[in-house]
Amino acid sequence: MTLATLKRSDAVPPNETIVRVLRDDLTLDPENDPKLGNDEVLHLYRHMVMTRQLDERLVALQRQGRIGFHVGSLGEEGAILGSAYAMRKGDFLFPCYREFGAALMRGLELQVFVHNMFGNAKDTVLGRQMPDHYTCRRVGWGSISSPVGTQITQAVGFAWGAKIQKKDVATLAYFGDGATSSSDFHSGMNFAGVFKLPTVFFCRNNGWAISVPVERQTASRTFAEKAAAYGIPGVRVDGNDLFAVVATVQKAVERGVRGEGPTLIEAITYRMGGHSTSDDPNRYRGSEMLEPWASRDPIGRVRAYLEKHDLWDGTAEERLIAEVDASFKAAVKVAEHTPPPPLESMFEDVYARPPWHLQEQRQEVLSGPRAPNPHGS
Amino acid sequence: MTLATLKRSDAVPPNETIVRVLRDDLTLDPENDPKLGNDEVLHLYRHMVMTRQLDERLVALQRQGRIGFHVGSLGEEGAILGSAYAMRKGDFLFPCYREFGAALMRGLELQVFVHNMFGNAKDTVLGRQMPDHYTCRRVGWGSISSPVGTQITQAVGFAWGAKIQKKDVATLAYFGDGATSSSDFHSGMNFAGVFKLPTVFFCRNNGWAISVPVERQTASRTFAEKAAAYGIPGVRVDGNDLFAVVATVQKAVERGVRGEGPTLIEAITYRMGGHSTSDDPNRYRGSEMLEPWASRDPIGRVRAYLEKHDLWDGTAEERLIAEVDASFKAAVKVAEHTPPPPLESMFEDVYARPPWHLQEQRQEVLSGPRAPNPHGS
Amino acid sequence: MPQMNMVQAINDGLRTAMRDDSRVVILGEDVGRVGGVFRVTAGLFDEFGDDRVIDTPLSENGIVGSAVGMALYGLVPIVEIQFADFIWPAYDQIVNELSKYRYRSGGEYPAKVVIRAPVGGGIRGGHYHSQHPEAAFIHVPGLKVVCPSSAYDAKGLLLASIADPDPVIFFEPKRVYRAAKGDVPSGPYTVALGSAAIVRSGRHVTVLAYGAMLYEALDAAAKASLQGVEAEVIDLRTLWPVDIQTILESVKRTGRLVVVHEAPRTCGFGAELVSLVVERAFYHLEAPPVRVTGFDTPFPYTLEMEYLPLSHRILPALLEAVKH
Amino acid sequence: MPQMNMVQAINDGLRTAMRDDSRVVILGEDVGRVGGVFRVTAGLFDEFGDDRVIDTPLSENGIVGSAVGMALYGLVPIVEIQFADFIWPAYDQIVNELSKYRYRSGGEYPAKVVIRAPVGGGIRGGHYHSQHPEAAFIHVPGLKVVCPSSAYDAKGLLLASIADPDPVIFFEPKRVYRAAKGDVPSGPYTVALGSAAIVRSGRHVTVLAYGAMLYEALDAAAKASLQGVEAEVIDLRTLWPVDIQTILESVKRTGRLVVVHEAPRTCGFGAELVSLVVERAFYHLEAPPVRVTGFDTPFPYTLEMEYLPLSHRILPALLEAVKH
Ligand SMILES: Cc1ncc(C[n+]2csc(CCOP(=O)(O)OP(=O)(O)O)c2C)c(N)n1
Ligand SMILES: Cc1ncc(C[n+]2csc(CCOP(=O)(O)OP(=O)(O)O)c2C)c(N)n1
Ligand SMILES: [Mg+2]
Ligand SMILES: [Mg+2]
Repeated sequence: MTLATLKRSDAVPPNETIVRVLRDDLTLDPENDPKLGNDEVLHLYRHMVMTRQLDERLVALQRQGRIGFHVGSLGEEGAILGSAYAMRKGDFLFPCYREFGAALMRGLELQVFVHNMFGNAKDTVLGRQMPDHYTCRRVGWGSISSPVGTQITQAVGFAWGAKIQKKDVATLAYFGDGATSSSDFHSGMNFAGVFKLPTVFFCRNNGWAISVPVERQTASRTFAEKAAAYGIPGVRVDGNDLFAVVATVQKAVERGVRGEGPTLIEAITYRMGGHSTSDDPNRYRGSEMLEPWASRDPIGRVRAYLEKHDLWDGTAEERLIAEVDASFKAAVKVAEHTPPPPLESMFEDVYARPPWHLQEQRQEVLSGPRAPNPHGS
Repeated sequence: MTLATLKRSDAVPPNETIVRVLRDDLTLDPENDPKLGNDEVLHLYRHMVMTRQLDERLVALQRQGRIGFHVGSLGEEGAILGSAYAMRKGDFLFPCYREFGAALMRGLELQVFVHNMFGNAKDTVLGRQMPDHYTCRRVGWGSISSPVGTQITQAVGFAWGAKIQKKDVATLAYFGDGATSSSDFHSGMNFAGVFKLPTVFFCRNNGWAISVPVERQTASRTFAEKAAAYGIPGVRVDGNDLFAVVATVQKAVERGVRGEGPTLIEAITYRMGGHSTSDDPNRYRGSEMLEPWASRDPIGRVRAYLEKHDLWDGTAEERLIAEVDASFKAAVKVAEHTPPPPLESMFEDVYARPPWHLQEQRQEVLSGPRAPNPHGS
Repeated sequence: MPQMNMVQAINDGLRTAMRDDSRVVILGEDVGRVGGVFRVTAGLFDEFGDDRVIDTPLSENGIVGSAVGMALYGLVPIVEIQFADFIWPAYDQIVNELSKYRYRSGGEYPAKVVIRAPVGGGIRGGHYHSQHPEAAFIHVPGLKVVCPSSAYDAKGLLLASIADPDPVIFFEPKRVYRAAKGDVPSGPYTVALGSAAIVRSGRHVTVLAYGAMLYEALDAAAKASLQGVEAEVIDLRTLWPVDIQTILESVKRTGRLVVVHEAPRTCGFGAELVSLVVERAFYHLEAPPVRVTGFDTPFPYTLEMEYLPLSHRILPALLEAVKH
Repeated sequence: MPQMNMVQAINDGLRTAMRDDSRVVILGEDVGRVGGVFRVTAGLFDEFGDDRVIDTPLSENGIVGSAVGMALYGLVPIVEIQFADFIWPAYDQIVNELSKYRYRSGGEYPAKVVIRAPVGGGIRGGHYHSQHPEAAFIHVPGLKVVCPSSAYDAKGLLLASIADPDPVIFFEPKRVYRAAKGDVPSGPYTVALGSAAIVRSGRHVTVLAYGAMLYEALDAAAKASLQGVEAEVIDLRTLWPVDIQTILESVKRTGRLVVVHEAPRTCGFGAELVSLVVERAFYHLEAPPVRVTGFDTPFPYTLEMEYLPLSHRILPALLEAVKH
């Protein structure tokens, strides 16, 4: 087998068995139409645009050396925002690392997010984790971790905990195509199947796990059919079709809430950028690979729909972008003027109360010399 | 969900989609007939009987406190011996822990096996592992380990190694229904699928993982359909039908050797005894559960077939049992008169050559006092 | 007061906690109807139902990952790993997730899980039913690690572990599961985490031990006493955070240290104990500290009694220590 | 002689081994066309093809399990774990399988695998791109553990690790991947496993360090020298089996010991080094040994330079040691 013969990720997959709602003629297929009100579509559209705008600006900040890292969602905004929108208030989402746009839409304040990108004293996680590893329990948002897949079993356990306590809480686990190879995918799907837990397994199939294409990830024709191994339904949805994503996730939540168990959703989309600011995709894929996907941009499709219905135009777009720009700049300014987390914060939250050895180590740092160049490498 | 509503393991599964060859009227279904010669059937039958006889005797030895442990194969002899028989000389089998009968048939000497059961100085693994954890590379048999599932990825890697070296070697991984929940099952199946490796995944679905019934193991209707998640074929076979097992594994090997990749085989059988000598199955299952399976005993079915063809009778059976009895008794006698492994063997084979710290520790033991009661707990 | 062995005491502790707090649930392999392969959860399935005493699929990774999720929700899951040897598939969830959750979320998501696992050798378990892997957990910031040696402590430490806000790895010395018997009060009581117990006083040498090896240390101390050497034997009970005060106070009196554990010597917990003592009581030490431990080999089956740091190996260390 | 940095030297070592022995194969995530996220395998895919430089699915468990199987067959697989932080899903295969294979099979199935993983902090990686987990491997009988600090040693130790009959965990200090530059001979050569290097001689205090922290130790030693304290700095290179002779010989001369490592202090490798020295050179020690290490917290992002045991924390330890 050579990589040259591996072609699955190069092409937009064929239509069959994929849930699609927004047709090329910009009408909605009534079969799966989630019946969103205009205000809802506008709300989602605004957040998709905001997400993309922020992505660009965060990458720029990283290039300027003002933040250390960013992992963006270029091209995947439809899958990310549509799925988050379909989850109810009170439900919990367990993020991978590429879904900040969804957190903001759920209610994470931009300023809080930006503090996290700078890892400063106002970052709710106190600069302990890399950028994009924020948290927000208040809006039903989990804590982000880098190890691929670990959130999947946790999303299952969270739903299970609620079920044992007879509470109506569904969970959604975000993960990529690469994560389907992880142990946690296998265990999480299996446990959720056996115990019929209301978890939505939301696989963003964006074609790549860093440089590894989906053909190298699995020999199964689709990711959705992996559901069969666990006795649960698997659905493929056009991840670049906002309406289809909302509808599909809504149905999965309803199913879970009815006690019928979990659903695996494969949202077919494409990672239009590098894996993260650390990655140069030109090393392993030609830009011609992006072409078939560019014409199916999730944002462009909704904008065309909105414009067709006279709900949006160039002026509105400009105004939105200016708004995002202003609020982001303001947030960055505040964040850059916020000091780094205090030294002693390094020793807090390891345990509920620092035991003797951490008290000693804290003292050691506080009374010892400072690192000469503490915030550069 | 209560255990009372979980019934799948109580009943012999229905006929549909299960490979069967030996019909109730003792004719062979030509569709899947492996066309075994009479001598081959006799050979396999003898080994099935021998396996069962040894199982009984080993359990008795354990009850008498003469060996520490045994994990038997009562009721699973058809699946175990049929599958091993279908593998070619030069192929490698990666055992779970319940397949000693297959190792003996492949050429492991009874005496070597019995030395292992006693963990003495002549045990090829020098009493380092529990009973039933022997090894025999010479006959294409792996090294047995207790952690469930770990042999699965290794069987895949072994076949992969051979393939890279362009050698015609297939592998078979034995594992139970419980092991399908392990991380190694998931990774092993996935890797073998992606790299099209000639591995036969042989799942002995014997209904139980210690006290946990298959319904608690997975929500998928069958274990075979888990193959779909990895883009490989999955087959269900009547594990108590020797002929069907041989035929199914042979086809899987042929497929692998042709370069078409792995196959998952679910052999439906039943664990007629406890999990091991440490287990009392009466705590969690009623003896009535055994009834439907007793009438489909894999040995009884082959014996009926042989008797119908005048290839076997009570005298032959008695002679065989007497032979097994004599050779086993002789082997036990030798093993019981063999001393325990020498002290210094504890420090060998940790590394190819003992580094300084192990040389020191060996010296410490050799020159220090002996444990007062070294071979009792 | 009822007499119980350690299995019964832990069982009683689990029952007490579950009656007291509906957030407490148990999950693991074979913990349900059959009550665990060592019968530690016997009867709990019948009393609390399979919503709270949960037989899971065979996946330690899935068990601990799910338990972390339950804990994030607000339950207090108690995981049983059938043998500590089988905890490794869950190690990623323990090291990268459970232990770091409170920290990495700035306190928003504390994850309170108790992981119980039988440990240790001497039951003819070979490589895979004998490991005593505390070092790999003590090294991980965010975890607490406990290992009782008596029935009384087992129940009290278990209830303290369940009540404690941090994740606790609770290792049960299976060699003395039935042999360690004693008075165990019914109803709730705790033995504080982080407090060691001086189980034999002596002035010549301090012996640190825990779990099943405590009894070996005591046996050796009794024999040493016949030869005029009085060993002070300390049962650590909580391995981390260890009771540094009790240890230092004793070593400063005796001037000599012997550490006993079953795990392989190299990078075992003994190394940490020795280091803590030499860093803090260097000028009180009159002899080099001694580690009496399992060897740096996989745990052997037939020769297990030669592998374990039993009394016959501890005694010479005690006698030797006082020679200096 | 060509000048190389550590990434280039390891790359050159891999190429040398693969040209020399067709049994050597590489597997891991992104090791193929893209040449690894740190470019350590750059160009190897083109030279040796994807039969021998294999991009795998995202499963460390699958990678190591498969590598063990390949090794049982007779290949010499070199696994790349993208960051050491992600090795834990493979820990069961490493602890229960790889390390025990030769032993448990009575020598019939030696399993020769080299596992390479970038380790350590200082590259703004936070919890999950900074861990330095050597202790969890040194504690496991059957493994050898290596951590080079220079480009020359990296290639030589890698080739020695590949040639060695035992499984080797090869940790690469990514903070100095590009900074550690020097002359590196082309073609094959080895740096023997188990031999440390005295990289700076001194008579007042012995400093044990490895990987990226070696440079911090050297920096601190240079500064101490200005204050009249001459530190002997030993680069351990092979962490286990450690070069006990070189260490003891040095400490017996200096009478003082400082150990430096990035990993959390408790139950870290420093504890083992301190214990080995006090057990064997007790009467030569004139001061308590000191550990300068990472703290017992998860690895922090913003404050990483305060977390790491850099020169500014090593220097006071050196000066303090000689006060006694
Ligand atoms: C267990 C583990 N192994 C490796 C990595 C390094 N890594 C980070 S992201 C990534 C690829 C993930 O791909 P996918 O799951 O498809 O998600 P995507 O980034 O495409 O959204 C890898 C290999 C990791 N974070 N965790
Ligand atoms: C990783 C791991 N977890 C738990 C165990 C304890 N254990 C030994 S066998 C077994 C059940 C295995 O069931 P199955 O895979 O169906 O095989 P069977 O015994 O039925 O042949 C369990 C839980 C183990 N050996 N390894
Ligand atoms: Mg992806
Ligand atoms: Mg079974």
